[in-house]
Amino acid sequence: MAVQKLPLAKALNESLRKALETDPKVLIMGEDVGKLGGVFRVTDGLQKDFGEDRVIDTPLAESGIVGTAIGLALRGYRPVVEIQFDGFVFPAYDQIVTQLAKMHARALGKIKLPVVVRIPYGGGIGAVEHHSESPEALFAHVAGLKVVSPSNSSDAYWMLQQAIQSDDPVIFFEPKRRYWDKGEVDTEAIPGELHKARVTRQGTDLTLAAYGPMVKVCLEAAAAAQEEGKSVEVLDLRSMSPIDFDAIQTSVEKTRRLVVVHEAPVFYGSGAEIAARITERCFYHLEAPVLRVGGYHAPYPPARLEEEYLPGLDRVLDAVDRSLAY
Amino acid sequence: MAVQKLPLAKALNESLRKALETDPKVLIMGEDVGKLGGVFRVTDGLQKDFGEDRVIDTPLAESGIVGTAIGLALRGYRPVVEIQFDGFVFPAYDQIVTQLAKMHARALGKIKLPVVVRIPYGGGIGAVEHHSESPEALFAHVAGLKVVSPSNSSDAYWMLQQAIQSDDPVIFFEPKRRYWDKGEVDTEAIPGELHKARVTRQGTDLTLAAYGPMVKVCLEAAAAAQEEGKSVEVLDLRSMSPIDFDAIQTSVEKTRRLVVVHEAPVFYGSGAEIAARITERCFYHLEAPVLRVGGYHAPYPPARLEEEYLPGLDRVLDAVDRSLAY
Amino acid sequence: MTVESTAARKTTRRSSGAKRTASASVKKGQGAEPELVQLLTPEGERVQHPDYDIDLSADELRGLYRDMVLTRRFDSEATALQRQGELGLWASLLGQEAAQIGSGRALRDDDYVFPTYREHGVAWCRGVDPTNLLGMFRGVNHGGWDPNTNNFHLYTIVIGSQTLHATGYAMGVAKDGADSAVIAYFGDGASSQGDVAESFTFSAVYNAPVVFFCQNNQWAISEPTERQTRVPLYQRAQGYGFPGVRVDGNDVLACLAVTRSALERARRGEGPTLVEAFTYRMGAHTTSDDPTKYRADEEREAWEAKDPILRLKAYLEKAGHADAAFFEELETESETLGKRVREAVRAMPDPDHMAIFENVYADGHALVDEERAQFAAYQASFADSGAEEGK
Amino acid sequence: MTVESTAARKTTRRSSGAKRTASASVKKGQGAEPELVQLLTPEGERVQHPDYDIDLSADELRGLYRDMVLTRRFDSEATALQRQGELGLWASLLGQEAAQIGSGRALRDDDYVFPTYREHGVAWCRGVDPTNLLGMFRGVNHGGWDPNTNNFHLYTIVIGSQTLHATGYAMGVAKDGADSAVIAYFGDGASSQGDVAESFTFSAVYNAPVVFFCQNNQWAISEPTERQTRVPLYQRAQGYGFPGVRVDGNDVLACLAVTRSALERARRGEGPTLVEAFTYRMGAHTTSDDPTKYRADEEREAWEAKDPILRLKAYLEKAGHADAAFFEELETESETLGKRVREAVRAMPDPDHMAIFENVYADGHALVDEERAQFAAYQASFADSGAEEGK
Ligand SMILES: Cc1ncc(C[n+]2csc(CCOP(=O)(O)OP(=O)(O)O)c2C)c(N)n1
Ligand SMILES: Cc1ncc(C[n+]2csc(CCOP(=O)(O)OP(=O)(O)O)c2C)c(N)n1
Ligand SMILES: [Mg+2]
Ligand SMILES: [Mg+2]
Repeated sequence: MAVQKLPLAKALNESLRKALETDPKVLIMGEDVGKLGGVFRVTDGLQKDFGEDRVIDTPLAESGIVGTAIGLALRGYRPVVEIQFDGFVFPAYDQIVTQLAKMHARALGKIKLPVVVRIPYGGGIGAVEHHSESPEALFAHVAGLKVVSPSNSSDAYWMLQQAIQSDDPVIFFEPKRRYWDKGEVDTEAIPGELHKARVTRQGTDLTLAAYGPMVKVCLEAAAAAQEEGKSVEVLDLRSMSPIDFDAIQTSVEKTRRLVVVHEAPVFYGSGAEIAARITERCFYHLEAPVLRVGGYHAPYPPARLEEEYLPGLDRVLDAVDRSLAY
Repeated sequence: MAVQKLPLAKALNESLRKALETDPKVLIMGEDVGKLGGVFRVTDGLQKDFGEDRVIDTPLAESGIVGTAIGLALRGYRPVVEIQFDGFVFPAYDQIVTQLAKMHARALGKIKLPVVVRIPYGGGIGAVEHHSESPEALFAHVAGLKVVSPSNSSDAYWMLQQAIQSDDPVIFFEPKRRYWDKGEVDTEAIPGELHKARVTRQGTDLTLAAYGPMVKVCLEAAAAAQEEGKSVEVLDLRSMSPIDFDAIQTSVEKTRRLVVVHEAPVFYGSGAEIAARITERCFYHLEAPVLRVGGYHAPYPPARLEEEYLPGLDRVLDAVDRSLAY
Repeated sequence: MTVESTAARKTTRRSSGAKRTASASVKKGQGAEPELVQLLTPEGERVQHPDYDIDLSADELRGLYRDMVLTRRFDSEATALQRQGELGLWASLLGQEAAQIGSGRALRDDDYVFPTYREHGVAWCRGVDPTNLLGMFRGVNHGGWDPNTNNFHLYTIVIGSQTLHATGYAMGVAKDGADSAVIAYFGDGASSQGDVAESFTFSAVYNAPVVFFCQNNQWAISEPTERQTRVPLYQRAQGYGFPGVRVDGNDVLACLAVTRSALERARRGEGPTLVEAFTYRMGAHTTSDDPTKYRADEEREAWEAKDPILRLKAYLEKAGHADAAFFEELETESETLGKRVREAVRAMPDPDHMAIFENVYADGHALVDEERAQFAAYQASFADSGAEEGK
Repeated sequence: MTVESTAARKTTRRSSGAKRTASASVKKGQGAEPELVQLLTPEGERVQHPDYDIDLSADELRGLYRDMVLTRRFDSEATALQRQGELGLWASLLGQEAAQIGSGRALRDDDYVFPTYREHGVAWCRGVDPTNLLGMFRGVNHGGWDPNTNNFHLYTIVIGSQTLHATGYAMGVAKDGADSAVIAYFGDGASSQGDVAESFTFSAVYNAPVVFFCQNNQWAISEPTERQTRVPLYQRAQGYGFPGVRVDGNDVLACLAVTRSALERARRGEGPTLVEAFTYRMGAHTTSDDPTKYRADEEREAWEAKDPILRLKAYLEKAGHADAAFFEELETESETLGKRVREAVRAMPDPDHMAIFENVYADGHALVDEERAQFAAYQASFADSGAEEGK
């Protein structure tokens, strides 16, 4: 059956399975991705079906995981690497930034690095330190990387397919607190382009732009605003590098107001880039400054404080109100 | 003599000497900082005068350098760590982001991490790959770190003193292509606050905000603009985290136009944060969108292309003109 | 069957992944594996070792036993509290009591400990209030104790990082001319991290007074030690120029003797030592983990026969070092501890919301001040307007 | 005096930094250092080694000599070109010709090489046009050759990174069921990087067909090898479960024999080997460096007596494997090479400005497209307006 209702994590699992079936060069690598199927079960059953040669439990060393994935890519493989949690990508940061991102350019295009780095990210699951972070800006700033994040099961399935097919390194951020949310996946649909945003809800008074876990919050905020008679458009950006500025511009030229929402700290976050560029593009259209709702300039707090730290419905609505008050 | 004319690198050297003299807990650590005095001679002569116990040549391992510096700080030392070039800080990125930045908060304030990480950064010296980058945004986004950069000899001397005295970890970016530029240093002056910006040139028509190596370019641009009758104010931001938004706001409320200049890529760079926040603060004052001049979204190019990649006088003036045309 | 031969079998059984046949090409002669240091057999027989011995009074032996029992009691209470929803997560040390108590009791007060997230037994030896360990697992903080009160650093979650902190701290000890030592705990999985290798390099080059204590509990979540190394881990040290020793990690006496010797070596200025405590993670990796997905029950059962607590108990009884009254009293003490911990956890308040903005910096930061003020105003707006319903 | 004993003396002389006295506490017996593998003495005497031998024709021997001479000639030309301002920087291999040619000539065409930034001699063996190596040092590119043409990867500047790429590549070779091998070059300084340790772990665990070839030229810029390790580097391998061997890095025959043997081991599916080529950096670290700041002239002079080229020349002459005509012809060939390189470099065009935006991505990126267009328009504005004067 082509259309199934799947939790987001299962959609990713199906997508990986499809990739392993379709292309013998695709490999899955990471800590505990084998028998255990990953701590979130995203790779569940894959080692059993495709063997230890293709679904590879690695030593506990993230730099080694990404570094050897680069070598495998040079040999013609297409490794899909799993980083267990957002906060554990940093030991691999050097390999990602100085090697993975730059090798294609260094070789004047003569080699390609089709490596996908999957990172479950974001908070809201009551976890301990380093398990709830949103470091996407630290990758999007780096040329040579593409950075994306699906918000729902269908995108999870298709965007991962597209990331694996891409000849560029893709940092694939998975909204871990949405892993269990179910959504329809049509495995025979024709997916949208990987780096294009999508209008998820139409509106005329204000645009909310978000990606990954915050899209759901924005949709809820838009519904709540509707009840107060405010028509809010919701854009699912899907890609943080490149950013689909054209889509945001189109929306803002209509609504004249923009609020960007992400879990990552606001300071130097993706909202800054969007605010700066959209203000430049839409200077005469904007009725209010672009507002940003996101994390504070503080380490991700202990679980009992995360509700206050994370942008939730109220904070988004507060920003909507502030924007509309201009 | 209290006032001396010193090249910026020598001012740093004098500052380190002063710190070693004043506080027996201050240590210098890094690759080649001992006999060689560092590849830029910033630590020249210090090992000879203070011994191998205080000026420490380390193994070639940046994570080890920062990681052991953290341990030394826990033991009561104040390590000043040298990273040889901007592009080589990434092996230490995990220790900086997950440990150095967060340990004070993790310990609910019970321990302090007075570690300074000195990084010569930026281009313009005709170097090979990884020797010309400007990664400041990748640190400024991270709570727990302070990020600063001097633009001249006096600030080099004083800001380094202040960074070493700070009980917080400070990432100290040194504008390597200005190492040889001479400037007056008054070692008995009362320095300004570490994280406050400074108006380096007064003007009324437009504000240029920059830091580190780009301040000089902005001053030249302001002088050139003056000849065309445009009065440009130049702000030396000095600190990228925190950013002195009050100072920028004050200037922009006067000039109503802002151009931010940095070598780092524009995309997700510090200019984005400044543009976003200043637009919010000065929405009704700005006559033009905040414009940004910086590096492109591409790996730092080979030396023979760096002139085109780096923001120079012409590109800054072009942005000034574009802003004034609004 | 000795612990050693089990391991050897296991290596053969599990090794896979490489397409080509791996011949036994590592020259075994060069660094022939010395025996596992053991002073107490799984049956509780006291045996001698030429390099390591220890002479403990009955009092001291009972003390070690008490430490292990109370640690295990605390640990099982924490597991229960997690199931009851009082903790978000728990990382049990079940099975590793001997490694932790043995090494922990080898320390002097002025020594400094850098733990992973599982050293509850070492924390106990250092005098850290067990309740304090639970804060981070409950989600009220990221580490609730002052590391300098008991010379016990905060738990570190990023695998391997703390070995470098320990090395740097030890470099500082040497600079101070003190004769304290430092101990860094890490796991078999952690041995693969570059940071751990760098800590070996730095400590060797600077001759730092640090003991690297690796609890090889044979699993890194779902991965057996063969995914990290193809030779015993203690051998790693030699290539960095310092000694490595493998000790029976379920033998508290051997762990105490070997760690003490390594610490003394550090104090004498002879530099680092790697101790590999060969033990077993009897429970799940954490309460989030399901080991049935990846390991056979028989393995665990085999290790139950080597239980560190039963082993010492057998010896205490055989040697007449403890009587029924001692065991009964300890039982009562255990229950009291369990109760105290349970009550303390339940009483543990949620942190104030404003804590988000506390201790981000020691010297302050303008943006944090600004965000704190905005947050306070925003919170106040709910109080004012009764907007709570909108939530 | 053997190379070995010089090193031992040097360690004693230089070791310092730790306040406490470091006693010779590493058990020497355990992993007693085997002899340095040598097949040709510094005086050019051919000696035998029980584990490694090699039988080369006069032709082959002359070939190795020619490789070393031409490599050195190219290298000195590059140094000269840097002085003349044609290159921004040069990293000379002076003194390391035997290590590079010996190991380079041990390779098969289908083997794959991961160099540092100094493997000009290996590049020569692979057939990479020397001129191509100069592009990055001139600043016209970051690596001017197609790695797959000669199975010679680009130079890597971030120390140690390439050892992981080599390991991954070798894992891929094994997956393909091919019997090629991979060689990863790195320096004594690099041995301290976590990435190198991780490459040892991964290659051992996956039994990857890779040879780690460490040129211990005794310096990492200004730091002597004692800042990286307190025991010989080849010993590091053992703790990861694979063999390490130290070879006289100024003896091209020994380097060839030892590397060939390690590569064959890899091909047979027996996994990684670490080769430490004990050699010497006779020149500065790079043309930016000033070694007089940190090392004594005498050290260099002592090593000149062990020059790899003179050594083979002495043997060729003594054994009658080469006559005056050969040496003369080679002289001419050297000059021709020098001239060709000089001319090629001078003719090397600056890249087009638009190259900044090329190859950032393989599949394109909207922002790059936008910036490229803006840049082009901006450049065009100067052409139009004659604003060049403003520069
Ligand atoms: C850098 C990093 N990567 C991954 C993890 C996730 N993780 C937590 S514990 C663990 C396994 C650790 O195994 P080991 O070192 O043997 O210690 P043990 O849990 O067995 O005590 C992993 C992979 C982490 N905490 N840090
Ligand atoms: C990660 C990193 N840190 C620092 C440097 C700067 N650096 C370039 S070469 C070098 C020394 C390398 O020594 P070694 O590995 O012995 O190689 P050699 O230069 O002697 O061939 C250093 C520190 C670098 N390139 N990369
Ligand atoms: Mg373990
Ligand atoms: Mg070297």
